[in-house]
Amino acid sequence: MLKKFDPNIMAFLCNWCSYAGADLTGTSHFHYPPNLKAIRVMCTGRINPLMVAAAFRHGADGVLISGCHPGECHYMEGNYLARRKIFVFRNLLEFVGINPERLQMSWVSASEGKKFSNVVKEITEKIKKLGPLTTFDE
Amino acid sequence: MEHFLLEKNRLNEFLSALRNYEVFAPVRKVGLTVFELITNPKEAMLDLKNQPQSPKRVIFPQSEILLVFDKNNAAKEPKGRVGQKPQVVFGVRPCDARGFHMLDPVFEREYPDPYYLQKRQSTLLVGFHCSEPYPNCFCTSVGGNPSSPEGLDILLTDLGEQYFLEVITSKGEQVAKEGAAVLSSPTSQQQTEKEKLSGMAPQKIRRTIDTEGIASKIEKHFDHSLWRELSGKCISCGICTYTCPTCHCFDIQDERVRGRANRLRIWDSCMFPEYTLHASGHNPRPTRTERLKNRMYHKFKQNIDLYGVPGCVGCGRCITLCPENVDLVANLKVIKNL
Amino acid sequence: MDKEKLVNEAKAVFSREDVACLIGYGKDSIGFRVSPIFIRTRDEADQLFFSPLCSLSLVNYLTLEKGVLLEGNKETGGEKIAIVARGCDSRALIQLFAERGIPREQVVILGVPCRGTIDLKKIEGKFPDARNCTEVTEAEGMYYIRFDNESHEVPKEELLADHCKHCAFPNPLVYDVLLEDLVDSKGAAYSDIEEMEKMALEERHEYWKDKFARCLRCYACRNACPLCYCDDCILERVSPQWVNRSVNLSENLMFHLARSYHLAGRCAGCGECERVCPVNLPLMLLNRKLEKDIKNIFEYTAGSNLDDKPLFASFNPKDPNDFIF
Amino acid sequence: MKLGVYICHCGVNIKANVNVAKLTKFAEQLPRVRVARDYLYMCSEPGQQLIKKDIEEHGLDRVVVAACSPRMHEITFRKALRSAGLNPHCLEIANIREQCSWVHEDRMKATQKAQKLLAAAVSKAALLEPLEEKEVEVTPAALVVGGGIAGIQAALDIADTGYKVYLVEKEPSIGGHMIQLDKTFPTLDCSACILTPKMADVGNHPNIELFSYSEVVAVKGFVGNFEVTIKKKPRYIDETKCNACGQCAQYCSIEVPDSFNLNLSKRKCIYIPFPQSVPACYVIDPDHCRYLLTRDCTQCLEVCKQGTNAIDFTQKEELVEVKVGTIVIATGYDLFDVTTKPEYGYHLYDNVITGLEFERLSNASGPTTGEIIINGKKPKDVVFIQCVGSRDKTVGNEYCSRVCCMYTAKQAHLVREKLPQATITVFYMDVRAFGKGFEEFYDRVKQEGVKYRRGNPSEVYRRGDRLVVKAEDTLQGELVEVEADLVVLASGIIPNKQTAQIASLLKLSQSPDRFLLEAHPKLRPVDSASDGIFLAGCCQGPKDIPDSVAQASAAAAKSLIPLSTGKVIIQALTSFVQESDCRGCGFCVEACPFDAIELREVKRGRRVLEVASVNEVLCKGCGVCASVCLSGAIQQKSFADRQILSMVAALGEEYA
Repeated sequence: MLKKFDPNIMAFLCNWCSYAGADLTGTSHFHYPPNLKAIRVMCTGRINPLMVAAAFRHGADGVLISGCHPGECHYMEGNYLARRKIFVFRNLLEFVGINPERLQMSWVSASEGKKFSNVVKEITEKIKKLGPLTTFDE
Repeated sequence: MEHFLLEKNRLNEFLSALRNYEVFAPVRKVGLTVFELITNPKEAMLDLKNQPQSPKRVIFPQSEILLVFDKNNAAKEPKGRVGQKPQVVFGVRPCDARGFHMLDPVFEREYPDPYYLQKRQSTLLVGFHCSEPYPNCFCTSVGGNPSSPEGLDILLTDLGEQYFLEVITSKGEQVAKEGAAVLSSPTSQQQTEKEKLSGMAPQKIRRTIDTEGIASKIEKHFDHSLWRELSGKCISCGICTYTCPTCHCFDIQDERVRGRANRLRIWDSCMFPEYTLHASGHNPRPTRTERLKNRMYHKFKQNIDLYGVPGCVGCGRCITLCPENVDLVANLKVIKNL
Repeated sequence: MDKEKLVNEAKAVFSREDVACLIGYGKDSIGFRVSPIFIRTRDEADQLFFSPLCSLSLVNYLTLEKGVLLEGNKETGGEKIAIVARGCDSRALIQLFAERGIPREQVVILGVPCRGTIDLKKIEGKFPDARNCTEVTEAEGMYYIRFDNESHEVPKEELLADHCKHCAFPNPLVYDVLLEDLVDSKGAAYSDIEEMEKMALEERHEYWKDKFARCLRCYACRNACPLCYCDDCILERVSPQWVNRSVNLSENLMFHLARSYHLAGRCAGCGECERVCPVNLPLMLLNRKLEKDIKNIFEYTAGSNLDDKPLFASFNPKDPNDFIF
Repeated sequence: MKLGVYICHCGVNIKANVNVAKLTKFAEQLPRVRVARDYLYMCSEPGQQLIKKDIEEHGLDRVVVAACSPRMHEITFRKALRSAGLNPHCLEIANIREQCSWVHEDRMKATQKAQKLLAAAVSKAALLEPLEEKEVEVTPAALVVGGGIAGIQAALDIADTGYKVYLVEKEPSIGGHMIQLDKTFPTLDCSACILTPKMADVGNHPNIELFSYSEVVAVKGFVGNFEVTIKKKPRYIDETKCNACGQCAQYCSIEVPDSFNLNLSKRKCIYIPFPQSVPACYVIDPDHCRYLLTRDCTQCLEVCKQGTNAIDFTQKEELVEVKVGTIVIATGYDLFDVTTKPEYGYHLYDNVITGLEFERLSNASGPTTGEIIINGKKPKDVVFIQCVGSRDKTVGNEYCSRVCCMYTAKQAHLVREKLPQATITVFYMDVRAFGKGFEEFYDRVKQEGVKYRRGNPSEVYRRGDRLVVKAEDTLQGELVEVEADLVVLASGIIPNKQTAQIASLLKLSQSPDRFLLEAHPKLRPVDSASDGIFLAGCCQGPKDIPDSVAQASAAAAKSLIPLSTGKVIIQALTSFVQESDCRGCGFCVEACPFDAIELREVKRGRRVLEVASVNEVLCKGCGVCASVCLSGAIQQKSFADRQILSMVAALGEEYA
């Protein structure tokens, strides 16, 4: 029997907004699929797109980067800087034939616990539809 | 050994007859001629002139898994490491065949290397007489010959409509047996023509250098300032070493991805600064000058000391493929004239 | 290019006495090959030449083993390096100056307006037996080539290097000496990239998989690049290990994603990575794809302005946000 | 390297959904793990003792705790490590509660995820390095932004402790909204009566330097060492000379609407907002003053010359720099703009007013000296409409403004007191009388004959010379039309319009309701996310006066901690440069939002080159620099590339 595809999704969440938002999701007991596993960073601006590539290489079928809404970065600009980098990297992924939908970015504030659970649900569904990422299987 | 004749239009049949072998042949992939396992004889491209990579990698691959570890740190051999079937490499140039001869003592002596040797023993080399050498070929200057059977098990010579097939070794004899159905006997005229072609071949080699005395010159002028000039253009990439049929340096790495842990052997290149980088941070060959000198020293001095021959078959790839035209022959001449 | 003018200007550079070395193009003895040459005295300048065969960039020599070109000529007490630079090279230089790879004051630039260069692989493919090419000139869309006492005419299109076909910067943007009159320049064109973008995702995936599976990881693309000049490349480190040493599709793809990403907003478009690749990877497609997006979306062109902030150290609140989940 | 792994049951919070025993077994076989234990409450004293004992007995050098979010107990466990002699930064927390047991239903899958999170934490922990926590001196002074009741209270509390306070108020006088109110619910004290003594205290306090008619325009630095730039707008009157005699205003010929009275009356162009203003100093309205506009009037100047000669038209905007250790934000609120609910006719009818306008009407110092007169008449029928702009998604305000129920009840009571014959109807959605004495007061008002009808009016329109309030009484289940000649809209509270500006100035976050976001809704309600910056009053959310005062005192107490200890520990998670890898390109310098990195010359062999250098005091530890560095030379402590990558690799593995 074919094993049902259970995607591995890694998330990089900024400490101040999205990680706190994900905590609030927990405190509020909003449920979401366990496929997503978060790595806490202080700011999305810390994220180097090569970390995303590494996540794919190490077995992630999808990656989520989530931070503060524009203008609300705890460090003022980190999320803007991250957005630019991730935008470019998504284009690069698409150009080499990797579906850019596998790399998602969202803005989730510390107060948006519900939104975080919705984001996780949607991204999990999305990655399930896309199927496993086999490019880095070798 | 025996001589046969193989009609060119029956070549595919001959290859198909080698059912008991895994056949590697030059194939055209994304605009490149590379040696790969073929499943259909039609894939074979007998493009002898355009082989930027030597068939070295069939026996000594660029990355080779030596051991696989599991969670409990138990090591085991990777599955299917040794081919179930013996291998035939088809379309080998005589210089590349000689390259294997140069590799053999490295992997046989002192520390016999089972990974190399097992594959080497179960691999048969079918070569082609080299009738159209590259502009940068200089095999005749380093003891080779475009029609040399050295290192080959079977040598084919292109006679136009047919190949003249010479069985060189007993391994080759076995292959000839497998394909016997499509082989015939050559006429004496064909025999003569073949010999004539062989005789002409060395004259087509354009580049020559008398390597006599070079080893001692390298030794003597090891600290000469000229090395710096010779290496000025070099950009420290690995092209010359990775395309060389005789380079054999490798590194051992343990890698772990997605819970799979492998111990690998991976080609290394003495052109890379890291090659000699010590853990202390000290690097005895810190610049391109030392590295380029080392490569020439190794091939034209040390290899002779160790194995009696230069570690170079004169295939010319390092010259042709060097992006900055670092020219081994020209450099040797400079050293020789010191 | 008028050789005499080139040589005279080069000699004039040496008369300044503060120049330790001049990096230029020299004719190689084999076929169509051209080599970088390092001129250290006034008299050696006679070896210089320039023709459409000068497809290689010399800029990487400025940063290779930093300072070696200067140290080699201690007796002259020279401090500066002179370099022959085409349009793309000048962009690389501007980028280098902007990111402090080398100080502007240390470089004397002999600018060459460039009409495009010949892809060595193409011309060697067409004339594989040519022994010694003596002249290549260009006029009205044709190359006039002389070698081994033969003359040939070949349409320019046939031999022109791919990245030169789309060149928007044929003229040097920065120079101390201009060796010829400026040439007309077209705007940036990305038809090749647009074609690729039209392909289905899967199709592109297959295309690149085939390519990257061939990569030897010889690092020539990196070493030849005028803007890859870290002493210790992060892609070769083991801690952190971004890319494993294994040479396979996964690791090769990791390497090339990282390489092209590191050049995003920095690539000067000289095409060295592609030129030197021993397995013909079309690496400029990646670089140009990023260049195109960055130009269209962020209105940013690498190596065009000394004062530009680095692409990824700046942002605009109005940067694209549609892709955000 | 020896790791200890501690897995918390959190009572049943984790244990119910994660197989803790399995997780512990799993932890035992992870690389470098010397000891793995699970316990009921790891954060409890005995739980911490377990860790400390193991550190001592097993010589652990790294600790992993799998428990609740690091945002909860990271500090707790760091302290435990420190007390056992281990560097507090040798700790990594796997969040298996908020981000695992609480959010996943399938126990098996939650356990699998917990394994991954734990494996990732263990692999990162092995790469953690001890970090040094450095201390910096604290400037013994505080800045309070906003001179309403919250700001006043905070300023007084801090100043009374003996520290210098700079109080910045954008209006010409402190007092805020509270000084505009009439009586206060539910006790019916006169607002001005209880506030003005405090205002006077501010004015007279030796430790308080008041910047009225001023704004904060720039803030640099960090906790303990903020550098604040304050812009003093010109009053055109010398504060030190003006004795508020008022002669000038008598001579001034320009009349403009009086904003203090919500434009219900007029004031002169040279004015004092209200008689008890602090500072007691006049101010010239630059938008209307004839001298300032056209220089053709010097009436006030002439008369003042005969007195204290305080008028000074040469005054210019002035920038003042002050240094403080902590900052209290008390920027208060604005009223919801009721014109965005056009169905209530505020923009059409003079006798539809807001709750604050009612306060001025009812106030003895207001335009009608306290008589409720509208259009020259005393109203006979008064309708109050509650929740205007509160609990209303259509205008983007989902929250309850918390004060409207009670101020409406108070205003109904005042109407009853002043107009005993009037009919009074209150339309409400729910009456929220939650505070001390609130329910009793509400009851009293109902007893006074105020008719409470449950329903949200759909429309206010004119019929003849009267207003009609149309609503569905949802208790009676009928459509009702109530005639009125005064309709009071209980407008809700929204953040002060300068909140966004303040937020960006101080790098504070706003919650979705646009109020400033506290660091933690339960446990750090007066802290902002930035160290050394605290929130007081309505800038953080709607509050009544006692709550604002309480929060202000809390914020004052919090801000006094660094002031009184005299030292703050600067955060350890700064960036650092591996100089040998740095190529001096300066990308990090350009990317740093805090100007914390500069290029510095170093000698490498014979060469002199520039490398990046981090000012650890300015560095806030965002890590942006590390992500733009091409050579990997600049890294963030505890979030270095290799540490993050080790987690990525661990999350990529499958565990049985």
